[in-house]
Amino acid sequence: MADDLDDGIDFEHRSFWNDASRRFCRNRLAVTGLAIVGLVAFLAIFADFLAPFPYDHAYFDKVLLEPFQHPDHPLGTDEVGRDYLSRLIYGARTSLTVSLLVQAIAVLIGVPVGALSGYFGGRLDFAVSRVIDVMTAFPSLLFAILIISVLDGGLPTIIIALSITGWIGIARLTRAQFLTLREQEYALAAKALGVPSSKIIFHDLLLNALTPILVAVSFGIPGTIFAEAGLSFIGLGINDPLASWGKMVGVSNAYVRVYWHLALFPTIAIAMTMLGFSFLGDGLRDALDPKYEE
Amino acid sequence: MPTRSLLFTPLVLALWLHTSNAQEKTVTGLALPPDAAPYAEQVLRIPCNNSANAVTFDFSVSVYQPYCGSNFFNDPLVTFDKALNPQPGAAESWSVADDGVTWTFILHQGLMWSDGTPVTAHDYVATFRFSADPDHAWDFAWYYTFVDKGGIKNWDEVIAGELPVEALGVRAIDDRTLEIITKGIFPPLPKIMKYAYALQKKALAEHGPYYNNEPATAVSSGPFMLESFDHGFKVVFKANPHYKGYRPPRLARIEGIYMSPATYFIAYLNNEIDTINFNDLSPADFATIERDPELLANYLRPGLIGTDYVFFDPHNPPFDNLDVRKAFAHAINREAIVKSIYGEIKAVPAHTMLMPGFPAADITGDLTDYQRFDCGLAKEHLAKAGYPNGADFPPQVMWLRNENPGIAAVYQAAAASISQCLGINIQVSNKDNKVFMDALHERPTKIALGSVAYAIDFADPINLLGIWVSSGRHSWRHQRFDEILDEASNLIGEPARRDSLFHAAERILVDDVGGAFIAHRWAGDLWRPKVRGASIRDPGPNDTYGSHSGNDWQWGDIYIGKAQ
Amino acid sequence: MPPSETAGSTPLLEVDDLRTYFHTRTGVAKAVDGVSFDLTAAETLGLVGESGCGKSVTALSIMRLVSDPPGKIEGGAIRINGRELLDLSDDEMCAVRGNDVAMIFQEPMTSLNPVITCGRQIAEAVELHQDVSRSEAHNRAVEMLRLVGIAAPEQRANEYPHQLSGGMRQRVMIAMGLSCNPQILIADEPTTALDVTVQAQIMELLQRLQEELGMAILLITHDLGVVAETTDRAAVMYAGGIVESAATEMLFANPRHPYTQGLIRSIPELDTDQTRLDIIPGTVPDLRRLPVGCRFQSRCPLVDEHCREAAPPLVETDEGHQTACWKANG
Amino acid sequence: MLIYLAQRLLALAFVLLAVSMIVFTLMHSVPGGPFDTQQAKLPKAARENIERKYGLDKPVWQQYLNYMSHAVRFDFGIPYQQPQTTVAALIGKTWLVTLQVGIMTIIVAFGLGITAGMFAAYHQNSWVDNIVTFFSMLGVTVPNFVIAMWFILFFGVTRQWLPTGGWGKSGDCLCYDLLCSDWILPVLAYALAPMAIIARYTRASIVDVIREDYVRTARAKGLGESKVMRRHVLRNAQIPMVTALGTEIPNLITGSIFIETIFRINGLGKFFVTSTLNRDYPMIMATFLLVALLWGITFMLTDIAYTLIDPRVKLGAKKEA
Repeated sequence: MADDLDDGIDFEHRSFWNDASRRFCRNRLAVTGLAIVGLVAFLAIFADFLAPFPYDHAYFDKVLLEPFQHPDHPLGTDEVGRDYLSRLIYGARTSLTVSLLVQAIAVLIGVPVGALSGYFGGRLDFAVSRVIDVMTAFPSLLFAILIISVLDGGLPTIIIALSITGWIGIARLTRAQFLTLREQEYALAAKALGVPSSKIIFHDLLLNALTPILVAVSFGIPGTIFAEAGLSFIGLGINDPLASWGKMVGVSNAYVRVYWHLALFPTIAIAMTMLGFSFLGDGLRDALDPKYEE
Repeated sequence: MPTRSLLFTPLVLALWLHTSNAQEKTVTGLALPPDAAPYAEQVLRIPCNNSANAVTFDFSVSVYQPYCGSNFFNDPLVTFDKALNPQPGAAESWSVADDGVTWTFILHQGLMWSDGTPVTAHDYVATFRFSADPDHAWDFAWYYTFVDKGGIKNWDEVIAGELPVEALGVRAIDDRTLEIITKGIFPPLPKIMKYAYALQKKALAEHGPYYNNEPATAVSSGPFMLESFDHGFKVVFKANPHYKGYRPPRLARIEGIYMSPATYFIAYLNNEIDTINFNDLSPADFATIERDPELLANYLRPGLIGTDYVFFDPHNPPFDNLDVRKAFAHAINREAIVKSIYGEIKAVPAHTMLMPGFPAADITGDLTDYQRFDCGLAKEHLAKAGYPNGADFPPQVMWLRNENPGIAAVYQAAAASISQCLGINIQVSNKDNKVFMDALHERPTKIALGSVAYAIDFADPINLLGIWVSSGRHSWRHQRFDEILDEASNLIGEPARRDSLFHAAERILVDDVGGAFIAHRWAGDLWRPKVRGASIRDPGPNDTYGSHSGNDWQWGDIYIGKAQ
Repeated sequence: MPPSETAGSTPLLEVDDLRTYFHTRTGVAKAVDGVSFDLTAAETLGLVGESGCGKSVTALSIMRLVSDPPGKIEGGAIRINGRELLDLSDDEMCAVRGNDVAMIFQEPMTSLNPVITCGRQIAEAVELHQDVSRSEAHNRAVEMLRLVGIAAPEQRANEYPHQLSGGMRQRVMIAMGLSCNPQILIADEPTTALDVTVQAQIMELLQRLQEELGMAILLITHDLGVVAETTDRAAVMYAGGIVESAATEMLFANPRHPYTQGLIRSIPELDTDQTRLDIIPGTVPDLRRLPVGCRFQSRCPLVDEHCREAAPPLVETDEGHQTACWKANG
Repeated sequence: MLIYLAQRLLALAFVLLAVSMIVFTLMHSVPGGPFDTQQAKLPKAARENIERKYGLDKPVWQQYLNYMSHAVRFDFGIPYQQPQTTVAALIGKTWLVTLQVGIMTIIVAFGLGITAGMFAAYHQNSWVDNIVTFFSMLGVTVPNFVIAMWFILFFGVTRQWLPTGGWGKSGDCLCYDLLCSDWILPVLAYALAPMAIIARYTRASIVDVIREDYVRTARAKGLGESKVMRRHVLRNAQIPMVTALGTEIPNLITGSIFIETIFRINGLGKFFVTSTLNRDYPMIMATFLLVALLWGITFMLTDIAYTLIDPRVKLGAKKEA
């Protein structure tokens, strides 16, 4: 669209975040994504109230029921006789816990490391860059497998294993942002005025680097859900009886030819969640980047 | 159930041998049964696991990393019949001297290698020496330590490199006479000679232990020999025309087709393979078999093969408390687990270590009550241990040893049964095999609560009860148990008294809850209906059908029947 | 409203009641709404107005380069030598672009492809419209670079845009536009992004080239000073329509429309003491929600009821001077 | 150029050194050794013997130095799982298979992905765009092991149109084994996710470039749409795509553990799992080093590719993507 037309249409002057949220709300897919993510979060948080049965109670007289075969278990039961609907609902909790914690750790490590390295440069940056080089060269899945086979198969292990390589992407992104931002006029001006580095880094520059980081996180969450599902699929996931969609799909592999429901429902759950986060991520990126406005 | 005609096959066969001369003969000159397909069609297709880690066809080189279709190239000294009695294998007879430790095995006359040279006692000696050579560290070497008194004299010293291999208590008196000296008096020694396979001394010297991996250097004294081998894709065995042993093959060829165990059943349904072992059938496969009468009729169960159980670290809280262990043992709803998780085709509930049909097993039900499912009783025990209603019982993680989903479900169900009955929290963690075994062997053990299965090595109670002695794999200890087992294993000539000693030992095991027993697993194979042979089709004792892992003579017995 | 036929020669370019609308999610923006003007050979017409008044869209509409969607030429006529451009097929239109009518853009920094050499970008246009070999096209490109005053044109032809300064890039753009001897050159704010001294050089260059090559120029700008210095005639646009059009001298001497008057008053005069610019109060209306009546009503000092009820047509108020204002006729 | 290459090779050597140290330490700290068997521990003496034979009795740092001194001479040792061959030979054999899978997947994913992305970008917001978006979503929302499972179930079991697994030997092959029916399912299942990513990236960068002023300039010159696309849009759209897509390549050619396991392909990815389970130290080391090497080379090639398509980029200058 011609530049001058943009000016012609958009006269009201709003703040950046107002603009962004307005753009976000206008994007139907983004709102759908947010709704899906909200639903998953709702299931995860209120699983205790929403699930008709405990996720771990085995009914030995009702093993491997198919959907609608028994009125109490609309989605059937699993190979140990546990209500499948309840396990799906609790699976949301596992997926979100793992992915949010891993992303949180990634941000907590990656952002400061990347920011300091990008801002100060020099020897620190050299060291950080080499660490990033080395970690990038590690196949993260192979690395996680190696780590999980050493440590216990509990939820904390999965989170550690995925976090060890998870922060690299965020650190690289933040570093790149800071490399550019530190040369910007306002950063130079702040420096010239004698503003302390810590304030420049964590106040002035971080706010500007926030957008790409936010987008990276929103795409990182489904990535982590994937990774957890993959590890659980090959039997390196969380302990039973905790429910995880990835583990449910993995186990279902042995049953699927007869008991199709064991594979179908967690597949749908993973796909819908991924879809939600993808829409959300796309929407965020478009909303935070004025260039994407139509 | 087999059809009537199959039951009478041996009789028909005997009559027919005298009357017919038109029928084709096998490479060893044996006539095929009248209902057999032409010799060119005597091909059995077996599935091979393409993800298995494998290095050799030979038991004596590696037990745990065998290629598909291993042990066709040699005959063991001793084999078993369906009732698990020892039968002549490569050895036609054996005897023990008055000292009780010097055993003599006489080989069959005329045994031959496929290169035309005779099989001699020297080949067996060379194989034993190879296996004990510290440089080769055979992965089954632990076994002759494990059988304790049944171990070969100087075995541990040779393994340790303290004595030369020549000092091993195995000697060839002449070409056909093999002398084995054991560490102590061990009456069931012939039973463990099931594992005495021979490598060819000459080939071993010329080409090293992997000579059988290449058709060019492979040499066989067993019913089959290697025709071609493309690891990961296909392996072909053909009948050995020089074979002179106890199981002359009726099949002309065995083809091993590599695929993932997950797809064996599909391949079977697509008529790509002719048999599948129960270990490779998924729960969905079993569900399909149980719903299809023809498949069900051809799923043949040779016998109970092993025991699944829960074990504890009895030296540390909370499992140092016998009442806690008793509570756990009574809280496992074995009957329900067998019925709905395994399926009755796969297991029977277990209350003891020894399975029905096994020597000295508890057939009267005398020991059943010690570990009967009784949730009320379980709760009482837990309350007595200081955890009324499970309050304050520390959460536990039950370790599994890299189990497949079907068996993992069983242990998850056992954990759920305990958790639900006692109101406590047990998680189940499926561990990497080596991590599990490392922790299990650690002393003191690192596994507080674990589940594992143990399968039969040889048909003597000492095998299954021996793992519970103080020097065994579990850290449960009971002095009286050790003493009784020691006494029973030395006993010669008093089978009834020996059995009652084992019974007494097992009573201690279940009463002191060394393990909480869940189920005995059925062995089983799915065979295509056209695969025939009394060894797999005729019922043995306990109404089971045939090829236990012990009786490998089925490879000389089975054949492909005519299309009906 | 027919354009005036005062000039003796037939118009080279006729734009008649052009309407180009943008269909956005929040409504239809009438970016160009009934614009008419014409351009005769060798003439320079200035199209002047504030940002967002629709002058660039008018230019793009003539090139038929308005991005569709969301933009669409809804009606009107654009004729070059009497040939209707809006009826041409896409292929036929491609033959017109660059050949009959060329356009140069306001951002020389971004309007050149960064991964193709300057010479190649010019030669591409030559190859397209003239039956010449690749090396001939290259020679022509070098020649054009020399014509627009670039030193060492042979070397520059092999350089990439990022190796040139802003002024040089605009010269490359001009060279590209003129490489096929178009009859009409549309220059869309050609100097806005440049330094003041470079601006003057570029405008001089354009004037010189017009004299040498004799093409007509449609100069789009918001800078009345540029209009005064370089154009023969000028048309003032406001909110999608032309509000006043006259010979340049006449327009500056006797502006009729209150908007034009405001614009001229806002030019800073160096020779007076005036320190504050006279700025037209208020802002341009939302093109999606244009008021009934005159578009300028919200900012007009002379507005009355009539202005709010009916839009004033563009009518001849003096000889060769057209104004769209109820008040202009007194 | 030469200086740049030397610098990058030096950096690569550093990365390989660091990776080797970390992996070596890590794998030696994993419980269980390569010679612990299924049932019981080896007799202590036997275990010591075999560890002596493979040098595992020495301190870890000494083992490491020993390994590295051989590795720099391209001697990567003997795999414990298959002592009759060498690590180099085994990796060569298994990686060849993985490479075939990877290259087929790259051809399918890049070919279809770029085409679909171009169509979607060009017909923005049309039904073509929607279909491409839908498949992209499918590709990135359903993990490849799930897709593989359903593929096998539908095409292999229910319909029996295609083999359920294998690679190159169990299917009907055409054209000198270059196109086998058992390649279709694994390649499709494997390609779907990268294809989706590629289509999305292609679409996004083309949409970005289409809005650029110089594309308008090209049109103003009178260039037809197809020429505008070919000469101006694609060349510029390649630049961001190189970063995004370059990283897909090492992923694809080092193999998917899931795909190889599910489709019973004897490739490197599946072998890594068995190597880990068996504590096959030489194989684990070699696999990691190979993957790290491939990454390093890919980064280097990506940088060089930049200079080829974007004259603004100079080798050796800091390039942050």
